[in-house]
Amino acid sequence: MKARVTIYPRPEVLDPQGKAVHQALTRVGFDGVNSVRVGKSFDIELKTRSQPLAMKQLEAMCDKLLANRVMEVYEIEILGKAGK
Amino acid sequence: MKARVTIYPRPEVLDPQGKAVHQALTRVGFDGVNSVRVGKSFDIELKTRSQPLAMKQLEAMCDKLLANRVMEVYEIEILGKAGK
Amino acid sequence: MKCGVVVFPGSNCDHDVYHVLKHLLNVETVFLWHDDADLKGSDLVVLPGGFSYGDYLRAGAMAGLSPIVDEVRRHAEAGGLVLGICNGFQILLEMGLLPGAMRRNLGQRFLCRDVHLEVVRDDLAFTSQYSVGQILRMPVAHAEGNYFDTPKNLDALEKNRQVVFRYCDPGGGPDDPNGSERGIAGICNRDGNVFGLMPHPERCSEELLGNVDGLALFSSVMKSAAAAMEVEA
Amino acid sequence: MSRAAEPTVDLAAAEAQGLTQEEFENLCHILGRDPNHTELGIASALWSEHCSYKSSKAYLREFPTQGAHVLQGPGENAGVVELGHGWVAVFKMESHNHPSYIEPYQGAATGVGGILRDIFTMGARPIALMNALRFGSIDAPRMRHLVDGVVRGIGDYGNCMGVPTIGGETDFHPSFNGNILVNAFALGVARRDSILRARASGPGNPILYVGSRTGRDGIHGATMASESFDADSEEKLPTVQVGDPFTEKILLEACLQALKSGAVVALQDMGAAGLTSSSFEMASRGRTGLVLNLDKVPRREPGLTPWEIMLSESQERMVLVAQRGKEDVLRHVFERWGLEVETIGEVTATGRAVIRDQGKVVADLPIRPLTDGAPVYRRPALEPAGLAERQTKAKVPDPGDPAKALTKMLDTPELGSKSWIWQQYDHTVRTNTVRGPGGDAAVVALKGTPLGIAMTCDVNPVYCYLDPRTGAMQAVAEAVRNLACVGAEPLGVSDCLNFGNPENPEVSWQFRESVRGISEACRALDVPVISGNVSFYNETEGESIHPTPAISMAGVLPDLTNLPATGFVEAKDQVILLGVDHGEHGGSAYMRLLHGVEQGLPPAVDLAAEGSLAALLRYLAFDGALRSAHDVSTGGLGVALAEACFEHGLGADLKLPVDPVGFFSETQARAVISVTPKAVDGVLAEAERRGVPALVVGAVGGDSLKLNLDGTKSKIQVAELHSVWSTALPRALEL
Ligand SMILES: Nc1ncnc2c1ncn2[C@@H]1O[C@H](COP(=O)(O)OP(=O)(O)O)[C@@H](O)[C@H]1O
Ligand SMILES: [Mg+2]
Repeated sequence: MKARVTIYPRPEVLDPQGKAVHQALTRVGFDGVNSVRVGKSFDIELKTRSQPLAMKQLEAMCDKLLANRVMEVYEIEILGKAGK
Repeated sequence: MKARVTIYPRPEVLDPQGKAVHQALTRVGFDGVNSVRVGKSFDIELKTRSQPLAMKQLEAMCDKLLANRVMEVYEIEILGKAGK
Repeated sequence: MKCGVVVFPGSNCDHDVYHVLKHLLNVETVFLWHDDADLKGSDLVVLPGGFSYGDYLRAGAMAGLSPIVDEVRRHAEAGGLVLGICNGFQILLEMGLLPGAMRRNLGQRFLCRDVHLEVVRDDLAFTSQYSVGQILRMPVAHAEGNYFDTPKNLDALEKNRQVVFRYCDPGGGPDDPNGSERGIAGICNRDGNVFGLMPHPERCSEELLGNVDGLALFSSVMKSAAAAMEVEA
Repeated sequence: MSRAAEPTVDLAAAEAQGLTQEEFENLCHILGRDPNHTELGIASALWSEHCSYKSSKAYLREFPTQGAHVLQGPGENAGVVELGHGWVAVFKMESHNHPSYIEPYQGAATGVGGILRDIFTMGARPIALMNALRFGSIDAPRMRHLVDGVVRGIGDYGNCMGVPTIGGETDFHPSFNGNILVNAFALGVARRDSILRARASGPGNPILYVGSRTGRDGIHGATMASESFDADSEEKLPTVQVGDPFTEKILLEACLQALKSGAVVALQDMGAAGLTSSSFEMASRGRTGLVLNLDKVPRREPGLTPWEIMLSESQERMVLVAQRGKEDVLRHVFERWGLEVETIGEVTATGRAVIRDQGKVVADLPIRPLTDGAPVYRRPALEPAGLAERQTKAKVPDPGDPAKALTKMLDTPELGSKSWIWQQYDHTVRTNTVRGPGGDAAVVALKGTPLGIAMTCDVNPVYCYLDPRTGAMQAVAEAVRNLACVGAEPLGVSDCLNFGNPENPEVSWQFRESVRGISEACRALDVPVISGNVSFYNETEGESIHPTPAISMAGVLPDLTNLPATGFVEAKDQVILLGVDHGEHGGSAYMRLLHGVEQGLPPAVDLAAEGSLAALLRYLAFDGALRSAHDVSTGGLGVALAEACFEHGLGADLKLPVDPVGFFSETQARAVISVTPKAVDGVLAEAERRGVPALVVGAVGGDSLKLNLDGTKSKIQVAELHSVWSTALPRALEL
């Protein structure tokens, strides 16, 4: 089972990295950008083939390690059964 | 138009972050993990409302700034017309 | 008095703190290995600076799950002294022993230079040799020192007198080298026995290095430990 | 894999791997047969310029390498000099130019990783890093990106390792537009008796593999470093080597701990040409042979061929020869640190490298004929066309108001403060940094002793372009001078020779002249060369870089009590000028940055005068008479004085024996010092006794720099000058 976990700063948290990327894009001429937020992405391959079990494991991983709940939120997406 | 760009190290490139996260997960008891790769995620809000144009702009941004083509690959996903 | 300096894989200021405690202040000091759940009877536990586990996920995140961390938590909850410097501070945040979180520096870059600090609390075991309003000079060296919490939590932090050091300019005016909310450079828990700060007092504790503003932090602890022992006796 | 699937080996295959026809024939002759594919890969890596030094070896023999302090000269992973009190310093400088141009962050990071491994393989703990960077014009394509990536890469790696980066050099010049230089220096310390040499001795001793797993990273890196860039370079890109400083940090701690067990016979890092060069070098130095079983090599991905395993340049890996029977002690140490450790072979007495994979012998090669027997070339050398023209003296325009001209010069990335760079480097970790970046030489204290260790790196590629021999001499002289400004006695040089394509006779000439210049200066100033590195093929589309023989030098201070500052310390101190000006503007920053002229002979180097000046400075520093000392180098007296004012924001009122043009002249063997009024007579007398011209030119004080240049008066606020200087680089980077 392959999954993708995406972690972003909470919307109310200032994202200086996103701001810096936005500015850099503008500087090189991409002026059609309204906003940029920068997050982390984790592609995780799990042994289990059960989707509910996978979700449960991934949530636990996020809460325990991957995300810092003080300032981050996460999304989990199951990508496919087989390690594609 | 809102889009998400996800950037990962090429599969053959060493991913020390992924390795470290995998080990840490195992250490705290998540032994059902086969592999972890760590990447970056960018949520970008564009002014344009045309999907083909958005794709073109995002590809250019990746090639020019966001991704390092020597060692990274990117994926672009259009999330929605309105800034959801 | 006995001090324990925790060594995580990737700690790199462990020897620096050890040097100050053991060689400059002549206090019994031991290293504590992250994998041993044993504080070896330490009265003061120091979580030193460095890049535990490379800080590859978030600074301090992975170290916050080491076996020794449970012992540190027990020690803290029993009122024992815990000091986290730089990466050690980040670990205390990740452990939840101190509130808040660290973002990347506002300038997005690692920053190594001297900063100035205003002493906000001088009634802690860690700060008794300083006085409120005193301005200290100390080096910082970090990429993730941009302190964050919600406005509500920050208000609570201030109300509970948990801010210990605040960044300032040499004259005491406001300054914020890394973007921290309200210029926060160091905070303690409510009971004042757990203290974390981003600047490095161990890097300014010797005349040879041209600055001894940090030494009083360590000698404060020694003094309060001595006083505590007298009370016990 | 089956042998039948291997590519055929013929001259074309050999040429594709970088061998010439003659070299290929020589190889077949040594083997008495044709090599197979794996053997060809191994031999061509060993005979690449990068590993074999085939175009430079003959010249490098000219260097003086002996000296009373030298414990280990060139030939090991790093050189070793004696510090006193039972301690030694181990240091080396190395280039990582090509990888940094392709991927600046990872290229620079892995450059730092590599040089650190060179130090701890010798049994020393790294305590300081420096880096010498040459970028192109800031406006050249990709340049801001390169600067950003290189600086972040160096910082992230060194910072994570907990080794302070305390000095370096940064320059910008269009000759590096298509080929930047990233030279990294590391210095470590050890007890005299715990130095280890990388010699595989004792047949029967097991060979251990420690550290990260092997992937396809950087295969062909050594060959790439031995070729020039051209348009199709992108096609040949190997998998980028990614640095993992966390693994290197634990590898460092584990290795140093392992060495304490006494069970380690030799340690060697896998750098360029990975397992191939590390195993061959160790066995060659030990005059032994070895057997390797590639099945045992830990891998990151399936399907690696023996050829790939032997040539992979995955980072953070070590080979270690253990004492037979003591493997378990070592295994325990490495496992405690969470590192991979595998026995992959053993030392033999055969003088051959026998490489096995899945029970089959995949390579069987004699060792010393391929290492000591590598080709040696004295390439044809020819004075560059147009040299005489280049060396013709140009007319030097009058600067007008000297203070205005000075401001303009300091407002360039070339002469502006480099603090934007070194604030991204942790320079205070380890609590030994007594003088960090920003001065002439950096100084660290050696805990437990009164000693200080000073270090600097220097070279002026423009001087070297105009006259490589003088330019190289100047680099050595300036390094000695920089050390003397903090009172340090030089102990040794590690050089990093960055040049174009040696098959080009003009480059070959530049190289030969530079080596002569270094040799001559090192002999005269009594500083042996103890380690170094050559980087050829630094050119793009046939355009060579300026010759850049970077000199790093380390020295020792007997104690740190009287360490002089770089800049003025207190009002009323007297400013003394040591040395005299000869109005030299060939290749000067004034001519280059303000007038776009790069012409004439570089400033002459008077080695005797340099020797006396340095000895005087050391004497005065030791004596406690020096409040501050700063040498006159790029930008001349003007820039040196401005920098002296910046440290504490103190001005000075000075009457100088030069006119406004001479204010920027770059005549060598000069320094600006400040002393207390009481000390002046003693200092002047000592200078006279040593034959060093000395002149009191004014006093420290106020908040502006007041100048009287042969009658021309000029004045500027130090704060105004400082704000231009301190922001010039970030502004040029458009940050
Ligand atoms: N890349 C760098 N890394 C660290 N320090 C640097 C770097 N570049 C320049 N510096 C520091 O900036 C100061 C000025 O450099 P430079 O002008 O080359 O000095 P000098 O002329 O005395 O050799 C020195 O202290 C040097 O160590
Ligand atoms: Mg100098």
